[in-house]
Amino acid sequence: MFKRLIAERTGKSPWLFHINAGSCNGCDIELVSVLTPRYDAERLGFKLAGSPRHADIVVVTGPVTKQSLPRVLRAISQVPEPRCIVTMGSCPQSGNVFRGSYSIAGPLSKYVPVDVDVAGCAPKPEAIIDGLTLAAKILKEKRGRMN
Amino acid sequence: MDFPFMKEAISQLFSKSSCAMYPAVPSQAAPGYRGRIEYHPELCISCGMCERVCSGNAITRSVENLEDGRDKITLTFNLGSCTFCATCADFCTKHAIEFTGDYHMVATKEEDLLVSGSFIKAAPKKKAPAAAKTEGCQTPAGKESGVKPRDDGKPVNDPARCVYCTLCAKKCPAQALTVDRAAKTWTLDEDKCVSCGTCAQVCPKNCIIM
Amino acid sequence: MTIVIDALQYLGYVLIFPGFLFCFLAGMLLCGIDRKLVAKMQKRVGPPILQPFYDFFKLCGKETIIPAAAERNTFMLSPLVGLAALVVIQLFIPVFGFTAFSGIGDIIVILYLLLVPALAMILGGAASGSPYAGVGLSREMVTIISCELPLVLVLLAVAKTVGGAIGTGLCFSLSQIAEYQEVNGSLITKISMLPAAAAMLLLIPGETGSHPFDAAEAETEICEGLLAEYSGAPLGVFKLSHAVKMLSLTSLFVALFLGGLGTGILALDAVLLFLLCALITAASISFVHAFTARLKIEQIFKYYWTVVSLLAAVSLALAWYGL
Amino acid sequence: MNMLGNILSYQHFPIYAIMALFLGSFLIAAFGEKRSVRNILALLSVTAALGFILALMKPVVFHGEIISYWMGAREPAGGYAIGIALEVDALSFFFALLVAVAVFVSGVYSIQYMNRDDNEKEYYTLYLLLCGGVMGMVLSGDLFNMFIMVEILTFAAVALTAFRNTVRGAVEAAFKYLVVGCMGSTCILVGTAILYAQTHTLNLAQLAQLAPGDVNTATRLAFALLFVGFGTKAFIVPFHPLAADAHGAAPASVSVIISGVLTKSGIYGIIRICYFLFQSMGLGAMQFLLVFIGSLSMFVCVTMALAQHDFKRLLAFHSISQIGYVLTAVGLCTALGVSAGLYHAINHTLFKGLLFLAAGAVLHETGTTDLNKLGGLAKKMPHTTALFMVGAFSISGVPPFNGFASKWMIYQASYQKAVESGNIGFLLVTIIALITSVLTLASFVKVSHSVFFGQLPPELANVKEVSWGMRSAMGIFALLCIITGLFPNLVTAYLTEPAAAAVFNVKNYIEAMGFDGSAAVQLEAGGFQHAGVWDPVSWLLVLCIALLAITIVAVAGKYGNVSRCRAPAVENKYQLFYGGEEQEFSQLGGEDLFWGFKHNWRGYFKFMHRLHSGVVNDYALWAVVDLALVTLFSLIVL
Amino acid sequence: MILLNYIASFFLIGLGFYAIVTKYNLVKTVIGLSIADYGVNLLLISIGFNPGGTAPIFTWSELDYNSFFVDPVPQALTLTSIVIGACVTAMSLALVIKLEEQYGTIDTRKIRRLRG
Repeated sequence: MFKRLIAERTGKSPWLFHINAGSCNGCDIELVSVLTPRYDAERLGFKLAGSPRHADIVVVTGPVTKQSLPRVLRAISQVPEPRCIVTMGSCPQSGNVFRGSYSIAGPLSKYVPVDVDVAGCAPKPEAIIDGLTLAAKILKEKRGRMN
Repeated sequence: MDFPFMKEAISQLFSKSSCAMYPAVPSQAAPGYRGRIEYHPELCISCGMCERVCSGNAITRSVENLEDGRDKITLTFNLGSCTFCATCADFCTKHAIEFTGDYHMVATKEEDLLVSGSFIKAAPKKKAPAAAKTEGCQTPAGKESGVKPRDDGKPVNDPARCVYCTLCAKKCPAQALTVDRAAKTWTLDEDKCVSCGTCAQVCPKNCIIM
Repeated sequence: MTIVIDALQYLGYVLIFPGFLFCFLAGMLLCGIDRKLVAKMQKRVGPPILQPFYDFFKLCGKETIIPAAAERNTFMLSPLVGLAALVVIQLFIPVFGFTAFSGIGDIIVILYLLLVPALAMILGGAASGSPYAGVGLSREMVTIISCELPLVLVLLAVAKTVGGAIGTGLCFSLSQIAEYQEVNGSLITKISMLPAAAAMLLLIPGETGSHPFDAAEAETEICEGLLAEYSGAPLGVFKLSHAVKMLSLTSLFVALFLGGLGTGILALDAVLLFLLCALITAASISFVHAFTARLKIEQIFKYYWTVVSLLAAVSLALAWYGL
Repeated sequence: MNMLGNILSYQHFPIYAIMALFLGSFLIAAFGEKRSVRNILALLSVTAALGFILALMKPVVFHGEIISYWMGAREPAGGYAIGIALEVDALSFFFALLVAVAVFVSGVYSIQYMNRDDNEKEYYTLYLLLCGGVMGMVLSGDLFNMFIMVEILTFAAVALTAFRNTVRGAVEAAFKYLVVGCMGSTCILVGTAILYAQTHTLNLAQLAQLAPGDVNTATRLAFALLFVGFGTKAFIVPFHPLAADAHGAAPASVSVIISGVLTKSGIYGIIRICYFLFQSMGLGAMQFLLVFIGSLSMFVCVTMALAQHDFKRLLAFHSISQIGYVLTAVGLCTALGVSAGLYHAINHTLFKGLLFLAAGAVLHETGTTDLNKLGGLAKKMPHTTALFMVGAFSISGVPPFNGFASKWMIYQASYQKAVESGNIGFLLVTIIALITSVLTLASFVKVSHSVFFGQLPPELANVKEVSWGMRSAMGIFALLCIITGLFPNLVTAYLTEPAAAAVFNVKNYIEAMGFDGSAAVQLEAGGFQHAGVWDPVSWLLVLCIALLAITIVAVAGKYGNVSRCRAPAVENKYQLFYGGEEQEFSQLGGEDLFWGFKHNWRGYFKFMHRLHSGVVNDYALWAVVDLALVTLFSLIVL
Repeated sequence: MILLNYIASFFLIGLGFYAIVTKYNLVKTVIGLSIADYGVNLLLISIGFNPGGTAPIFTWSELDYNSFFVDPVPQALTLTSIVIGACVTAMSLALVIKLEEQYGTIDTRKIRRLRG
């Protein structure tokens, strides 16, 4: 009974941990705006967590600079299973305008399996909500596979 | 101690929320929003301007030589690398690139974020076989074209290759160039020209010779 | 035979009402109501009322990572001890006329028992070895110190009022306080108790570590402080403890100031208790949460030792001179 | 046969208990060259002392007898006590039991704790001398004898403080203690002399008989001198800096005796002079003195402790804070108050002993007690940690440990007193006591974080758990802490209430020695009723059931879905979260905790820091000022 | 006569305490302790003094109600007190030597590693 209860509820309360891997702050601001009264992601159960240990979904913004890469990977590895990695904006997916720069180690998918990409520069809050709900769905599937 | 929002807190308890309720209530992007790229291959003339101006290297063009001598040209827009600055659309003389209001650019696979389209470019006219043979921009300008460079260092246009994209006119710092797309004319105001060479540099077809 | 029935009855008290199950359901619901109300006041829709349940079950399904630097036994056990202590507090607090265990504790016991969950959290956090937990521990302890003075004053004022009225001078027994209110009406109707009730209302968010007073768990600056290294089920238990603590403090408020409203039927009383608790949560936790920003830790201390203590002291002085 | 029976009569047991300790001391001085001989002698003497005292339980507690013992059978002649007497009533027995237990456990602990020091022979000699001094002091029925014992224990304590003279500040602490301690002893002697001049006797019972009729300026002066003199022994404010210095430097096993027992002997002295010798001077005013100084000690020392960053120094300040509780409760002059105070005295001996032994264990293994250099020892010393936590919970009054039970009684006693007397001052005492309690908790949270939890400094990676002997010594204390916490009714019924009754029954005390006690002022002791209820056993039962239920649910609900690091190298996943940085050592130092509290009180802390200057002249000045104030108080108010 | 003794003894005690409080030299502190001790000894012996009394050395047979002697008890006390005073001086001087070794000074103002 517990197992089913847990598996059912996993998708309903995804907590986010946000990593800024060298972002220009555009996506960061959009992510915050998702939690404002206008969009209010909390009604879907989303919540920003302060520590990766509490998180289910890791949201990475920024082009993953060489300086930040080991830190990003460490923080991601500290998130307990099941976890879901969301790249937000174009930067972590490809490097965007910073592609080819001497200081860029991205894209993130070279290092960890990325579950959801939310494109946009920066993505519209609705798109972020879309991406996060998709991530929550994936999370639930992952949890189901753990049983 | 001062609590500026105390009253609001109480009054809002009884008022309707200002929440957009997004997934339940679909929402439209504001006019002018630059979302998912829509590409109209039928309009494209493969000038390559978009590719050159793209800051995020999001546009790739691939050419496939068909058996009948024609080329199948495919443009791929990687939304995962796009900054949505719309410079490509601005520069596209043919309006083949369009930024729609669709913001649902969410994907679990990278392929989902690619927008591509292809068209088959007709074989070039016999009139300028050299140009057809040297497809692309590899050939240095003027080598095999019929126009000779002028002695005074001012630009000359090769009408055989010019697609009248007006980029040279836009970029000309002295506004010495006038290009009429409809009439397919390219005129140079020699008094104004400063022989800077910007037009030759920016020309996507390398048809301006200095 | 009667012993068996008695034992079963007490077991029922511990496990079902007003023990574990009631704490779990009511606490989580209170927490959900709180979140909903805060959202409402901020012009949001807010999470579903059942959201705390979802969170809890989700956390139960997560992996629990024990950091290599942590002391394992303390790290894993302290959430359970904290929760157990809270459940026991709930057993002491009378539900209007009904007290599950009247014979084994009183106000001072509750005063100290309220320290136990915080202590469990502090030790668990300290055992994790995280420096964030170190900062969190320091702040949590200062918050406890801050709340202690006004809480003591409030409890002494109540003890004096009831004790003076029933003729024993002072009364530390919660069930006697409840009985007194059954006969004489709620204490909040007394003028001398009004400041104390107000102080208690202001105390509840501090004791539970709710919003403006949550410097100890500030997620944006010290990564949730004490809980920084907790994941999975132990974290869920801590979240549950937080919810139950809200229930405990609000029902303590009901027991101290709003007694005597009971109907005599236990089931109705339980519902009434829950409704009153929700009302107090709305007034003290959610309302303050909605329009304040997080205080710095030394501001918390200053606030509790001046404004709130003053309120409580006024009440104690009034009670002392028999008003 | 008859002679043997006579020798083994319990009448002799008090002197046997004292002699066992002194004899052990002398024998070790003479024959203690070999370690085994030394250890056996030391253990034998402390065990014998404990045995003799325990054997006294039956006559003194159960039969309510008061043992009067004249040395050399020199009974009073002509109505005047010429001989030296021992008199053991329930109060003396109570303190003797504390002494015996603490001495026994600390003796067991010493054997392995001191094994790395040289001059062990001298250590045991002085140690047993100290113990004998305290034992003699609480069993003595003679004021001058008390003074002698006080001097013996002061000397032994000073010498033991300086025993590890290479430890930072040990000699300094010993010197300060010696100077102020000797000033205190001088005060006691002058007070004794003045009393002798007034009454021509030194026997406590006879003094108690004669004093009531004769309250004049001289006796008031004697009271002030004796009070201050015993105050220095109890280290109450303003003598607390000495305690802190001495405890910090002395070996832990000695700190147990100094803090757990020596301070109690000061309290014993104060009870004897206030309640027995000078009870006719008006307890109401004396009450104010005791309660005021007690509350001051309680509060000042706990705040001082918050500012410390040395483990043992912090414990030392707490010890005086707890002594403040005892003094306050005793000063309340009600049956409940005295009973509560004595209960807290037992508890203080037990938990402070435990805490000092834990500090000693940490010092023994790591070589430091600086809170800023320690951390994370819980992984290396799990048993010590568990035992320390028992002590810390006890002293902070977390139910169901013993500190809670006695503090609970103290709160009730002071509040009851406030309500009954209508004096709002006592209400303040209740509040101060409650605040002190939570501040105590705060500083033990600090200790537990910066010594046992938190991160392990790299240089302590090879620390091991202490030996079984030391752990079992701590275990005895911990067990006693839990037992006294779980069965407060038994403790009050068999230990504190008889002792409290003895405090209020001066007449019996006088008459037991063969003097006329009819003139003694009989205090209204009365019974007491708890204003609330506290049943630790049921409480624990309920807690256990709740915990069990939660655990079962937790285990069923996959609480054990645990992953932890098994490889020797720490993977990223099991590192601590540092905002993404690689794990490094960053323990929060003990000094840096509780900023929010200290910042608001920065003026106070700065002032206190300036006041505790560490210059021995200042401390001597405090002693003189204290003496002057108490003298003024006793001349004007009493 | 006796009054002068009392005055002198309290003066000595006061002087000793004054020395302890005001003198920053460790040896002077020790001297202060000794002076206070002598004051107490003087006080004790004065208390037991009966003007005109003989030395309190009697056998049981010699003792009767007419014997007039000084009180022997304070004398015993004084002897003890002198011994203790000697101990104090010895002990404190030993500590002073150690302190001088460790701190290189006998100024009390500089011997304050333990403070606050």
